[in-house]
Amino acid sequence: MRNAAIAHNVGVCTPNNAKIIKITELTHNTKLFEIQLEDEHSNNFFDYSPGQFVLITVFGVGEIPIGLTSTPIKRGSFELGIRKVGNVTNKIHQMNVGDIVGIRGPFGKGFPIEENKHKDLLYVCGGTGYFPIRSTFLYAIARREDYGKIMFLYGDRCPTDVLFPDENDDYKKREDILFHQSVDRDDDKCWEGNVGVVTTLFPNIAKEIDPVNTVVFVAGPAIMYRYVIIELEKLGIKNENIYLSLERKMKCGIGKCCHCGIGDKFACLDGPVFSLDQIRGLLEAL
Amino acid sequence: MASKPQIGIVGFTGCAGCQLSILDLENELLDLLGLVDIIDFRMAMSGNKKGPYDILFVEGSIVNKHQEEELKELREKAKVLVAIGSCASFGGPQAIRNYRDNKKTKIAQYGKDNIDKVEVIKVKPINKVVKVDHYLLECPVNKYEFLDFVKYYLVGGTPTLPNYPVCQQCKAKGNRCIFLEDGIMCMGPVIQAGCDALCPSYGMPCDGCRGSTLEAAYDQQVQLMIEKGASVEDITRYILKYNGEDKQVHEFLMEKWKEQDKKLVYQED
Amino acid sequence: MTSKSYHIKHICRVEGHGNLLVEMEGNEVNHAEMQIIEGARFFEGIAVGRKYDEAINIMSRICAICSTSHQLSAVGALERSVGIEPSKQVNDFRVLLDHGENLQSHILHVGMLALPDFLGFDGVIQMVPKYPNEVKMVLSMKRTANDLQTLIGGREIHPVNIKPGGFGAYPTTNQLKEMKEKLVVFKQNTQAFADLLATLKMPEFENKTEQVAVYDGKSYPFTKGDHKCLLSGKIVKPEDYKKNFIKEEVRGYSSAKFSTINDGEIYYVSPLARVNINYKFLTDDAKKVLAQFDMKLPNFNPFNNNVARVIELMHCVDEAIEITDKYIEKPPKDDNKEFKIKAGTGSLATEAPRGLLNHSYDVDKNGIIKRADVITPTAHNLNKIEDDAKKFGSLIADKTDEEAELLLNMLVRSYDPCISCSAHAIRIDLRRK
Amino acid sequence: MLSKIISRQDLPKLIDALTNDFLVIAPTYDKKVPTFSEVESSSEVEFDILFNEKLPMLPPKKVFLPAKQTVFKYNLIKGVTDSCDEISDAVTHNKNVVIFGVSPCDVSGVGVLERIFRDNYSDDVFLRLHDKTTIISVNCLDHCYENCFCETMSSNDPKSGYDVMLTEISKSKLIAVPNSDKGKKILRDYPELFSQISEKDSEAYIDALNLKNKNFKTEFLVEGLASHVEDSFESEIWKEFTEKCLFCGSCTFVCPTCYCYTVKEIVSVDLKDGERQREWDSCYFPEFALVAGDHNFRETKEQRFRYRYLHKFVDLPRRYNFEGCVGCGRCVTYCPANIDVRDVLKKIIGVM
Ligand SMILES: Cc1cc2nc3c(=O)[nH]c(=O)nc-3n(C[C@H](O)[C@H](O)[C@H](O)COP(=O)(O)OP(=O)(O)OC[C@H]3O[C@@H](n4cnc5c(N)ncnc54)[C@H](O)[C@@H]3O)c2cc1C
Ligand code: SF4
Ligand code: SF4
Ligand code: SF4
Repeated sequence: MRNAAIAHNVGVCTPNNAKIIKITELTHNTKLFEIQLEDEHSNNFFDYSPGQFVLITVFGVGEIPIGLTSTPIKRGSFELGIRKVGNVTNKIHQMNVGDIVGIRGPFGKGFPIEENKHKDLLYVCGGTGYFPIRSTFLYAIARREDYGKIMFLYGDRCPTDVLFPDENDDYKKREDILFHQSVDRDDDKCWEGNVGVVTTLFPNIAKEIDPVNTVVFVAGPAIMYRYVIIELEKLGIKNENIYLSLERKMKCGIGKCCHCGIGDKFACLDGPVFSLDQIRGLLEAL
Repeated sequence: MASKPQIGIVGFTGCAGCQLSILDLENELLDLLGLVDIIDFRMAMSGNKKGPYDILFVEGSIVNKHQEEELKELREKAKVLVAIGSCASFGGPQAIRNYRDNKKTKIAQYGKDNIDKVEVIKVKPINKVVKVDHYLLECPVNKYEFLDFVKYYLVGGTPTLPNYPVCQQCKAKGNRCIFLEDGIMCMGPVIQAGCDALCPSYGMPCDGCRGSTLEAAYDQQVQLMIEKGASVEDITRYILKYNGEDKQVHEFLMEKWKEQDKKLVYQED
Repeated sequence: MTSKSYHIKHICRVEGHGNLLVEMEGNEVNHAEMQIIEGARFFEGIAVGRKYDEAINIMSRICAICSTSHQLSAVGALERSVGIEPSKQVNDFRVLLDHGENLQSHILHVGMLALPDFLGFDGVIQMVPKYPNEVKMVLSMKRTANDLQTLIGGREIHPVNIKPGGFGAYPTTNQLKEMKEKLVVFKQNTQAFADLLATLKMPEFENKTEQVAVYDGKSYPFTKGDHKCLLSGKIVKPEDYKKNFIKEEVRGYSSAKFSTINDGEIYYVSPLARVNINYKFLTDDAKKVLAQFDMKLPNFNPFNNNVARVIELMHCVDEAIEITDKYIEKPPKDDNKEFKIKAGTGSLATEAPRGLLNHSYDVDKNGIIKRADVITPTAHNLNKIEDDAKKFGSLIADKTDEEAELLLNMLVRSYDPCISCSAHAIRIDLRRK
Repeated sequence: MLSKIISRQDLPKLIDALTNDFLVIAPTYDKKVPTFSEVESSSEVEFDILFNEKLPMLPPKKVFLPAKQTVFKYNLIKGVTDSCDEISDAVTHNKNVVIFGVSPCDVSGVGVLERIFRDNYSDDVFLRLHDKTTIISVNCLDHCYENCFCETMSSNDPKSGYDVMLTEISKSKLIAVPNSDKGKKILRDYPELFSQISEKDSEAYIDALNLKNKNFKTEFLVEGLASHVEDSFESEIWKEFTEKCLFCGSCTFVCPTCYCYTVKEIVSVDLKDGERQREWDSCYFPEFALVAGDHNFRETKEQRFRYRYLHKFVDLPRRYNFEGCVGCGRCVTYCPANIDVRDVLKKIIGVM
């Protein structure tokens, strides 16, 4: 596990002032924000492991947890992909380059990517689950030679919701990556690829799976997990090699406010990424 | 900055306390006027404009057809419509009469001859007539909640109102629990906080003017009141004060409590 | 002869919904109707079946502007019904609380509702750019008055601290000391305000009718006393208010009742009536304010209510300071007593900021209310407003429509009517078997 | 020996001396409710609460984790302006704090919170206040009232978490045992109030401790509690209590070891500045685990009721090796529905 460095010059409960340096519109309701801490030292120091999250504050509105979606290999700034769903996210979407937000973190335990060198990697994600997954995926393909097969299954609700279409097209072209994509519904008949929930993509990779040597990283809406797990078990992948990122309400990010409690664990300290065998032992998890 | 949001504050049937509460924001009023344009506030000024409103605050309950029509027209002109106070949100004290036999009351009140002189329909909270976007509670409306709402609207988003019981604020203030220790019939455990436990802080029972919390435990509350010696009629009275048309109050009274208190009759429209 | 009619819909800057219809024939008004279109709420009906101690809070919802008066009247009348005698301390604090409301209501009226008329603005909000200091002073005075109500009653509107026999809690010495300081400032501002008002001219108009106010022969009473008539000198005990004295009738065009005294006589209740009847008992400084205005007593110009309000501001702040001082000296004792109650009838006549207020109840031996009756100041005055309008012809005959409407508006406003409070019920008498 | 003797009569003098140098918080009555509050002189302190064994309604957590607390201040455009350091100094008026008259169970309670707030990521807002505070505890020699079960939760004899412990060794004398540098400093700084300890005093102290040992009784065994609670995840017991509970949250607010909080943004009327406030929350409230899209991770009341026990008796013991309960009995005393944590635990263990 990479050592997460908390870059705080003010104490962990107070956010660092940070600047939005770039905004990319991804879909009608998602944007990608590139962010830099104002304090240069903290910014240089800022490091994270894929799957970790930060708490981003919109001053005057509130603070929310958002998974880091860039790769820690790239230093000097980081990226957050944010979907508009409520107060804070709506307000972030109205902000401009140069505006100041607050950043606390990175917090939590990410995906064990370094620990699983030389393994085959299978990524499964749905909706905004793409964001945290992207971080570890970018990390792995940047060190392509360290890993075996890399497989990626991505499903989203409809064609207009699809995230990073250009990046996806690049991956699809690459021979060293198996990238498959689908949408749940295609009402306007404008989608050329697969239509159906993400689990319908599994047959595409079933033959490629070496159950003993594959590690799976999953992120998406809560309902997706149940069905994905069934597929993974059909493939014979062991629970301890399946990692899921769980979402919970979070106010502090550091195991104090208790909102993210899952049985006797905290999503912010012990997660958000848990292995499936950990989760099986967790009361109240799925 | 774009032009200031246009605000209206209108009243239907009630005591006008919510409007007056807004005027009681003496320390903040001038700042507030710097942020918004109040275009319609009949209680405080002449020369009012009937919309269009960015936010329209509506006080009072609806008690006749004419008001229903007027409210519907106002809704058309308002981007955001906010119910303020118990009357607009839950019918207010006058909604007590929704739980009494209308015909009998009418005859008893006017005598048989006068019965047609005044139209009496059921007292309705405004959400029975139009779509309501937000509720600001208390009787009269909590002026700071009103101010918060305007501020949040301007900054972006809506304030999260406390959805926990008055007991939270009672404990936070270090009050003596008058329900537990003095047997005073306090409704605090089932009522939404936000008033800073006003009544219990003065040793007076919470009258429930802010309406029920999410998932209020009426069964348990009533059980405890019975253990403390309240009669069936007492309990009906404690529950039915400002909140007659609160969803959970209505459900509790008509689905559970009617078996106990046979005098409860709900006026259908 | 031209005929003209003014229909002033939704009289602004008064509370609630009312219209004034005035029909003119030449210089004469031949018909006037005060139409209260506020929805009826049947408060007397709601009170029936309630326990005497809970009704206090419910009755205050008749009208927020007089909510403290309603609570004080309700608690007093209900105490009389069940046989509770409040202590001197309780009475003192009730007066103090009531003065909080008087100060608040008067400054609100004169500063925020009437002043814009005299200075030619739509409302106080529009006055801000030109008169920022005056508006700030009015706001700070209103704040102090509200602080006083909050300190004693728990809240500016609809107090929560009043209960039969006493209060839920009393202020601490430190709180009283802080209050005293604010009241002293308030008093200085009152003087400044009186000086300002003395420079303005009230429209000239007179309608000589009977006037009624609460009277006890030894003070300038607000919270209890007998009814006294200005012209006839007649004195009526509070419990006899309906015995050959006040009568109410229902009229089709209005959801409020109209009342008369002594079989059909129009009468008037107001701050002016109080000053006319009780001026002897004003504090010295209040008498000085009275002397600043050339207002002959007894006075019959409703516009002079504004002067009466300023006089009362001074009187009430003086008394409030006196009571505060008394309890800074000798902190209030806890008075949480258990009371034995009996069945009975109780009536009280009090002075709300805008005039006489009657509450009367029958309570059974279990403390359940069997009958409730309330006559609010606005209900007392509806006939008088119509009557004034009828006599208004000469004042508006040569005015433009706009000016005439403004004057009519100002006339109604001078009564400071809370229209919803008059529409609390239509019923005359409810007796349930 | 470092311990000293102070006479009972001199306690007011000690408080007065402390008020010169510290912000002193001590037991008082606020409208008939025993409570900890800031005092300016010893005349405000109710020694009756201390020696007639009443527990203040709100535990000392209210000093470090008050019902409402500013975390930091900011400008809406420029971001953070005042960090929590500046704010905690403002709260204590740049003084150090003494809390006087903390019972042993409450010392343990503060200890629980301190560990939680120090471990993993240390919470500066809590610790800044905690670390500038000296805790003067007054020992209990017997159960203070019927709801106390501190012995059962082994919290009546804390080894740390206090700076000075005062134990009554006779009607007129107390022994003051320092337990930290801050504590030693107190004994040193007010020499006129603390006298040397005699042999007889030492003996009396040992007698007092023996008496304490004898008086306190364990009500049930806590060993293995975590597994019991975990095993009862699906049990009917939760339902039984859920049916009585009002979910008013009172138990969580009076509890010395409950610390859930939520945060709120407070913005000034001119919309220029704001601050983040921490406010007590309770896992009993329906929106506690609610997220955008109306998904509630603890949907039923039963789940919420159970979670509090899971957290106190499973999570905390596993994570830190202590229970999230010190047996002070406040939640029993202040529950309007008369739910007794001991009954819940006994039923789970199967001894009731
Ligand atoms: C570890 C983690 C990583 C996340 N990563 C991303 C991401 O990369 N991209 C993305 O778009 N979203 C992500 N989310 C979800 C995101 O936090 C919520 O969408 C966001 O909190 C909604 O806030 P709001 O104020 O706009 O919504 P509102 O509905 O107004 O929410 C009010 C408050 O509730 C809480 N809340 C609501 N929903 C959630 C939620 N799902 N999780 C936690 N707290 C919540 C927050 O405190 C929020 O301020 C992540 C959540 C977690 C826990
Ligand atoms: S007094 Fe009422 S609101 Fe306060 S804690 Fe007790 S029950 Fe709850
Ligand atoms: S305590 Fe109850 S009745 Fe009193 S103001 Fe609060 S919610 Fe209303
Ligand atoms: S759970 Fe109850 S007994 Fe235990 S520490 Fe908390 S309040 Fe005290």
